[in-house]
Amino acid sequence: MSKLFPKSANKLPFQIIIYLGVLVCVATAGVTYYMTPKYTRVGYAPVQPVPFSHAKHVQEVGLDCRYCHSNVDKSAHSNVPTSQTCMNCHNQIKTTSPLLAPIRESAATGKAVPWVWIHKTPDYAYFNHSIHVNRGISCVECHGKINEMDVVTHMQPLSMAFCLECHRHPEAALRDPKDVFNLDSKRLADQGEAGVKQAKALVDNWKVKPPQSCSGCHR
Amino acid sequence: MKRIFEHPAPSERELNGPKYWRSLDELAATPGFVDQLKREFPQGAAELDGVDRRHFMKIMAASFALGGVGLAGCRRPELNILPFGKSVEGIIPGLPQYYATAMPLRKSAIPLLAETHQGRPTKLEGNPSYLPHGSASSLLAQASILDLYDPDRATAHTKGASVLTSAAVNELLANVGKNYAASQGAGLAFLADQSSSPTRARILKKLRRALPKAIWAEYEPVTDEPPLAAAQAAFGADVKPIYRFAQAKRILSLDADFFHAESGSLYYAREFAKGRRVTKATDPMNRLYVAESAFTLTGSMADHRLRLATSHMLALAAAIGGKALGTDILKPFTEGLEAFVSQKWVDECAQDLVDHKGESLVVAGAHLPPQVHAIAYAINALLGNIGKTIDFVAVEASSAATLSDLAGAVKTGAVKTLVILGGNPVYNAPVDLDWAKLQASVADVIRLGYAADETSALAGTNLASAHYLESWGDARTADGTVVPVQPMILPLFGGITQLEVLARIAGEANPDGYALVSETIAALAGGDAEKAMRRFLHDGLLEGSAFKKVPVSFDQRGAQVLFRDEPKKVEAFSLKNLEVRFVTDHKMDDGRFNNNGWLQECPDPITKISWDNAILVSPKLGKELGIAPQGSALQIARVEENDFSIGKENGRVYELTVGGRKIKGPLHIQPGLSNYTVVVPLGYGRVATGHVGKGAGFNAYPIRTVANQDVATGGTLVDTGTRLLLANTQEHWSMEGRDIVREANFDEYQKNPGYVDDIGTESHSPAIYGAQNTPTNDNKLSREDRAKLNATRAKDIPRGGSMYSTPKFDGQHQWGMSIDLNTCIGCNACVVACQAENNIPIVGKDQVMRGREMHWIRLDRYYSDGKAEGGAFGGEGNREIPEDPQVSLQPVACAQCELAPCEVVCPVNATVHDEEGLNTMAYNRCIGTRYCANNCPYKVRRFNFFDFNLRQLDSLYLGQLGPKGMPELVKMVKNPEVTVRMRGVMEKCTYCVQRIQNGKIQHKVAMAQAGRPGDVVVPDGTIKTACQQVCPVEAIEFGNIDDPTSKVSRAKALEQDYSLLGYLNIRPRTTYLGKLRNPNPKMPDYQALPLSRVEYNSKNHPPSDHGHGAHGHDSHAPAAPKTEKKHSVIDAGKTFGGLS
Amino acid sequence: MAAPSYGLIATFDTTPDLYHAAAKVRDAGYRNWDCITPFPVHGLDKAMGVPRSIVPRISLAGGIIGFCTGMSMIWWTGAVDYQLIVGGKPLFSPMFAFPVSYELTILFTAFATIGGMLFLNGLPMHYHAVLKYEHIRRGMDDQFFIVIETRDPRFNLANTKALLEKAGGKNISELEA
Amino acid sequence: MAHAHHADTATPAILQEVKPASLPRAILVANNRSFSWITEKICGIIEGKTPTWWWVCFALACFVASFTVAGIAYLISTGVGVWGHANPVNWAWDIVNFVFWIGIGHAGTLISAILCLLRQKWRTSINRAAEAMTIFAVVCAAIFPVFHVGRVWYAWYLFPIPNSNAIWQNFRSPLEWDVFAVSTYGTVSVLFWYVGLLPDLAVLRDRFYSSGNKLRSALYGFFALGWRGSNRHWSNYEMAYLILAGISTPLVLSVHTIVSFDFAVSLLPGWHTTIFPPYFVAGAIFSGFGMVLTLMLPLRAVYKLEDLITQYHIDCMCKITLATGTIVGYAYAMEFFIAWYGANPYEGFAFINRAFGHYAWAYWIMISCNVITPQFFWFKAVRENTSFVWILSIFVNVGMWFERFVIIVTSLARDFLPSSWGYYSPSIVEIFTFFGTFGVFSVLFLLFIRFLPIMPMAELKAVTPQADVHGGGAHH
Repeated sequence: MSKLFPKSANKLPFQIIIYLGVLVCVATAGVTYYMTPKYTRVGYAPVQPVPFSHAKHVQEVGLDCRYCHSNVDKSAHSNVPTSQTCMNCHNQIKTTSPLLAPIRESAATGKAVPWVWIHKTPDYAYFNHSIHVNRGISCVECHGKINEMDVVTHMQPLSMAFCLECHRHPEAALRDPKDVFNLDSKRLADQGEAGVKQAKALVDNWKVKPPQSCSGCHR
Repeated sequence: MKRIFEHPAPSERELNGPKYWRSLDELAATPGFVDQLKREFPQGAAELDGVDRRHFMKIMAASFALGGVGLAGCRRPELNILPFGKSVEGIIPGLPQYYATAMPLRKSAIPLLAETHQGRPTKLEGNPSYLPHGSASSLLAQASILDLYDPDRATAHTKGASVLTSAAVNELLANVGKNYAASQGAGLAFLADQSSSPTRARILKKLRRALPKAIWAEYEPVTDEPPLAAAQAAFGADVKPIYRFAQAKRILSLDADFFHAESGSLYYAREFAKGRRVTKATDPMNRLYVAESAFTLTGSMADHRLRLATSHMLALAAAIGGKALGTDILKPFTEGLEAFVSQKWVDECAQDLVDHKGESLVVAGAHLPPQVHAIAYAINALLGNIGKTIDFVAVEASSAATLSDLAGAVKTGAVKTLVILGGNPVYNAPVDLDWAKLQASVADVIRLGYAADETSALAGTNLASAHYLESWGDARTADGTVVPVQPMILPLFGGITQLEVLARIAGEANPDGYALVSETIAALAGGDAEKAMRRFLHDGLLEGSAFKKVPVSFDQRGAQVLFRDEPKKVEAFSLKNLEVRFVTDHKMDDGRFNNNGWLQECPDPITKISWDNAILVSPKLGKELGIAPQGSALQIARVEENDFSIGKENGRVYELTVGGRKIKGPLHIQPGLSNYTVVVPLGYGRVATGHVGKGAGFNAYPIRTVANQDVATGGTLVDTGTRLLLANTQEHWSMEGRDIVREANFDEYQKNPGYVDDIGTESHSPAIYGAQNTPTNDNKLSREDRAKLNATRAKDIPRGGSMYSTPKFDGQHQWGMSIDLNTCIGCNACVVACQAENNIPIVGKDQVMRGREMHWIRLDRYYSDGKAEGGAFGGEGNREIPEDPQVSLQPVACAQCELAPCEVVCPVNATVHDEEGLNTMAYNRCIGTRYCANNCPYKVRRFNFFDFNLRQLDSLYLGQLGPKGMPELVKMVKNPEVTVRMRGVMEKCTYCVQRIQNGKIQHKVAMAQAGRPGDVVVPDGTIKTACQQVCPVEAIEFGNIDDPTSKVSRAKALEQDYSLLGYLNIRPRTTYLGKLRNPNPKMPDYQALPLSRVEYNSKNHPPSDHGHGAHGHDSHAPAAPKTEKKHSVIDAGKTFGGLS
Repeated sequence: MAAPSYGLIATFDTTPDLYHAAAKVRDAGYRNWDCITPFPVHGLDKAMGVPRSIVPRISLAGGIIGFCTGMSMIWWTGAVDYQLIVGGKPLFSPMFAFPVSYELTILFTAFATIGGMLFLNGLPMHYHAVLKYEHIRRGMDDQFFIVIETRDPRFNLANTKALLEKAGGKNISELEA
Repeated sequence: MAHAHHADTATPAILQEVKPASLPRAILVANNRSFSWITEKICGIIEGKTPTWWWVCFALACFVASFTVAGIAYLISTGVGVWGHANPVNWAWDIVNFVFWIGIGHAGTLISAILCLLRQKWRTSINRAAEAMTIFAVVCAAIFPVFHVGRVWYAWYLFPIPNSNAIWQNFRSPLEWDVFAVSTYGTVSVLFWYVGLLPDLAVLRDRFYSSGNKLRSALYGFFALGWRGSNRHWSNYEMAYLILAGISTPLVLSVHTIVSFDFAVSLLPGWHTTIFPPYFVAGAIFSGFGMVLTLMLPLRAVYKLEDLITQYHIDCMCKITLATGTIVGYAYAMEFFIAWYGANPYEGFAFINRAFGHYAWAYWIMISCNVITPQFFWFKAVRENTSFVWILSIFVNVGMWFERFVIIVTSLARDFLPSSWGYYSPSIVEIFTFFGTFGVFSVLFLLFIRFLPIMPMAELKAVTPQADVHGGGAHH
């Protein structure tokens, strides 16, 4: 027999078991990470047809989100501005900038500027901007500090787990209504005792009760 | 970890939007309403492209977006956002907009509100500002939007083989006018369908002044308005009747299907329901007598229904008239009637009418001869109903020539150019005119048609017609109110309208629709034209434009003119001499909706056959034809006369011969028909039609002559020996004596409004809310308290002493629905409204035959004849299909059970409850075990057996090999607020959850912006489900049952409120109001109990014990568990008795 | 011993022979010795003085762990992590959690039992002195061996051999380690 | 004998008269075979040349199995619509076949587990094959619930795997119970079977080594884990084996109980019945033994194993079939009684509909196969006529398939609302997929009898007379 299995053979089974175990762990970990929106989305920063810088327009020019995204508080969609909106200013300044050529062309012909879609929920998930911004949830919660971005980057996973986190503890994410569009403002919950109390009050007075069951987002 | 991605520039198509989209400059030619259009047709397609891709993604969603597998490691497919180029005031991407318009049909239009998403109409609702209809609309109106996106519609103007540009068309039309100007129109003829459009009338006048010699003929294959001749004779005036059913306590219908076939049916159904609905024992309830040959929805509603050949209606009218008016002059017309109607029936019916002077009403079917109408008018006049239950309004007598006249002219060769506007004469003209040949004989035929059809095949020039949702126009409702026809979208294929065609021929200065209409409106309204027009479009109707009421007095001498010729003796029909009745099909109408998938798949409300029509014959005639049930006498195993082999109706194909002309069609044994009347629905068997309509049904027109367009005699039936499978959605017609539709007679209800609680297993099983909370105890409370009780129960889900603490429904609303079986007329409008709202696919005849139709709401139709045999194990049931049944109709959709059996069995939590009591369905979580559907006692869950939204219906079984994807055009009808489901997932009604969510959100947003963020509860009535909104009789109430004052709470608090299969303790949120019948005890066919009730009693309480089940039952309604126990044991004993 | 030796092996032809021999070896007070049999011989444990196996205890532990895993998993997923109203049923009840917990009990017991058995037997061990014995094939078939290991304190080539002979062992030979 | 004498002298005369004649002990291995004979006999099958008939059967089996493969492929690529399912019958052959195969599997475990606990030594000759049958049956069974779902690529939703949707399974659902029950059942059966194989693998290892076939020796050797027949190992081994047997018994009962819950937990008339668990288990044993007979009798004939599978074995199996068959018959009768006594019109109708409705034919096939057929086993003559027994066993299998069909399909086709009543008939795809599974089963079983010892040699030897440590052979 010995010729069949050398002494070393006795270690073999254990080694196999250990290697298999490790392999399985790695595989599972890998899949669970690489298949989540955390991986597939966060950090997505495509090149746009026009290198629009939110940082410049908000921080330097001091525009409010709603100047361009004018329907964010009315509609489910937060609309991307029409070229005309851009031209409101840019027919005075930088009127000849080559970078703005697509805008001018579009404003003239009416053909759309093909902005690349960054923040996108799956088609069976119905997210509504108006209800969130009107009830104390700031843009920054899902979009990150857009106001500081030169190139818009996907900051949050926007996965179901991500949504649920907030829907389960709304008080933690609420802002004072007037701070909603001020992306540098702090959450109430991060404003110490008073803030926490105010958040609680908001939840009670406004009857904030985010849906946690399917019907909230899936139709 | 920041990654930069270079994406390829998007394709041209992406940038320009779908090819159907037309850019603004094409309209530059038509100034005056550019801003008007701006509002509706934003240039650059907005996010429409995005939206369509959304749908595509929705369809694919389940397979990729969530799959993980599809995604592992790599990023989502790169998409673009395409914002408007120029700002468009009024459009908010993501919010639908509503515009007023109307669907014209023959001489009456239905005012509508069209829901558009970025200029893409997706859904139609009734225009609430037109009060006679409320927000209701009809089955056909709901489905008509699908025609807009019909891939088979005409996409170009053609002359012979060549395609005409719109410029060429304009020129061509202009030339017609010019060429015939000299001859004053001699040699020019028009053939149009009926229209109520004031503008068309206006242009027509002009045209005739210009071309006096031109022939203007109108033709409609079916009539839906009473013959003017009758009114002229009876009242010496051009008037038509408008019935006020709400005021009528006693109604006699002579072969009149005023729920569907008569013009104004929507209004009539609504009014009838008002007189039918009872909310308390002291309410009055109308009584409906119907004499008819076919079996119509009106007949199914009747308290006394007389099966009588249409040819005998004159005799019946004469008999009843004679009795009611106390005169003998009509006697000769009744000769021989006694063989078909018992004198008592006539006398008592007439007496009942007489006893209700001023609140009775006699209605005669539009297809009946003037004499019958004259008699009806006479009765109404002399019973003082005029001005109370019936009004007469002035109408213009049509000066148009008939099709026969035109045919005559064509024969003589007098017609050189024939302009055919709409219609489809080659398909539906009376066969003896031989129209096809005549039309072919005309040198130059110009046809304006919506799709390539039989008529266009024989026309040299074919102009593509615009859909009414693409057209400027106007129309009148049945009562004459002028309503706008307003475009929601530019003509997708450059179609033009009748108005434009006529205007161009007439050489109008500004021949475009908007100008023409505004001119008319300006004239009608007076004052500032622009303002008037804007108001008109905003309201969706022209105030006070309805026909004027005119006082009329019955002129007997005048009426006698109609009766001059010798009265015919009532002729007896037989197997050798059948009466053939042609009826307007419930869905195809006269055939114009033939290529509409939603309508084709919607089952006929009575026969339940979809995708086909059938030759309907009475069971008696069936027997005489030798069709008798084979096999076991047991109900459960019996082979139906309508032979259901393995679940598919296996129709025998017969040949129907009338006057030497023959048609072939499958036979369907239909209870409730007059014994020797054969009913053939029109509108099927089109040869030149689209993919959908092709091969559906048989064509009945080839046996229809000028002389007998509505009814023919001397028909015979011969078996061809062949069979045709029919897609019948309801194999089983008997309620099996079960407590499904709970009925009572009006008098029983008055004694015991809570009668529903004495029926069914609950009535003697332990009360589901605990011993003290029996329905009987609940009924002791006041309605308000009961509503409050329901509210608390909805939230706390009491368990009647269960040891478990169970989750409470702590939502801010608790949704519930109440369906009134007493007013539901089973018109099927809800079925299609739901289909339109919820992106429900059609599956095709083959799949329907397999039982895979996808309708979320269906109408169950049961017959009962009271002859079900009882006994243990249910006994033998009804042995034969009844000849003269009572019908019970019941809409069934997901009832959102509080203790939903479907949820418990789903292994992956794909269907769970939300805190507001909705039984939600997360399509993207569903893996399709179908366990939920098995465990649903109502069988309302629908499974996507194939990719119905992604595959062609004819290649479903090819799987991946088959062609993939839907035409963009078809996708455009989809509602962006609802996920399009892929194969392998379960779907069902969720009370239009998208409407609920949007309603809540919009309310909260409004309140937050109004500074009242705490006000989150949506006011009652703001959220309506699609089925509720469309319902003509307002049988469906929906709302928040947490609010005891909401309409639905009040409906549910009624004593006759019951849960279907309540004993299962699943606590459906949708409950039903019991059905009532109001028979006349003096009538010979009086039934002391509704027949379904008789069957229920004979099955559950066989006669062996306490005489009449119902009453015996009331005596010991359960009070406490103890007695219940005893009770149920007794019952078991009884059932045993029944067995032996 | 100079040459590395595993021990002595003796062959027996019938069960009774082995049985009585085993008793003798046991009485002689050896500890590191063993019988090789083609099938479990009843009563031989007693003859060898092998104590009752402790596998059952391991199994029991496995079972308990399995049951707790089931119950706690169902409780946590349904009643703690994501509370969903399903058919109006309680968020957690031992009743509906039972079937799954029950199955997991059995599953874990099975794993523990087999794992335990292999562990106690020091298996898998594909290389072993006994397996090198040229007649081992018969030992899997129809013969019986007794092996006494050199590492046994009482082992003494001469005496042990004598003992085995006395016990009726045939062709007694040394096993190389 | 000596022992017996002693007893005679000890007991008073009166007792001797009432003392029953001591029955002769059943012979488990006939003709007093030696240990090595058993080894030769069983290993011979594996070591010998592959017989032609095996190749023929194997090819045939592979062909039939391909039906299932093709059927499933078409199903996944096209949709569940390719089957005959439709509202209201959303489950049909798929679940019928699942329950059918699971039921088949149960006898295997029962024979090896329960009979082992009951110390029924006669099991030894058949338990190995029976266990193999279990495992292969579970494989066939698992095919159906897995692939009958609409979106099989999401079947992983059924397992509590953490994911970014943060949603879990519904452990109230009998289907979710099934997931755990069936997978546990499969796993434990395989382990049990493998443990039983250990010593025999060791035998093969050594035999192949000495016959010079190093490769196969290494293969068997690897899986033998270095078994060396040490008695210290045997004592742990036997204990473990006993425990596995001990847990397999409740397992097998629970599995079919849970399968029956799929129906009992629902509210459908004809499904919603408390009698289901015991009656399903009885049915499972019934069908299982039917299948064991169907498989073992030909095997016995082909490999001349009359000495190992003796008439006594067949007799025992026939009697068990008879007993369980009668229990099932009783359950059928009881259903009707309760339906009538409960006086619930829906329930009552469901059962009358089974017996006289559109599916009456299926019902009566079921009755005649499951209730009438086994009654033949009352007669010794029948039990001794092997070929007749074999035919009857086939009937049992057919009958049990129809039992599931009757329960599932008739109840669904005619439930609460007559308006939704329908009629189900299978599509060609279903039919082929099902018959293909017999191919799958045969392929696996043929591979088993070719490459693994079809009987546990060690256990067989242990029950021979000469295995007795108290001087071989004497019966007492």
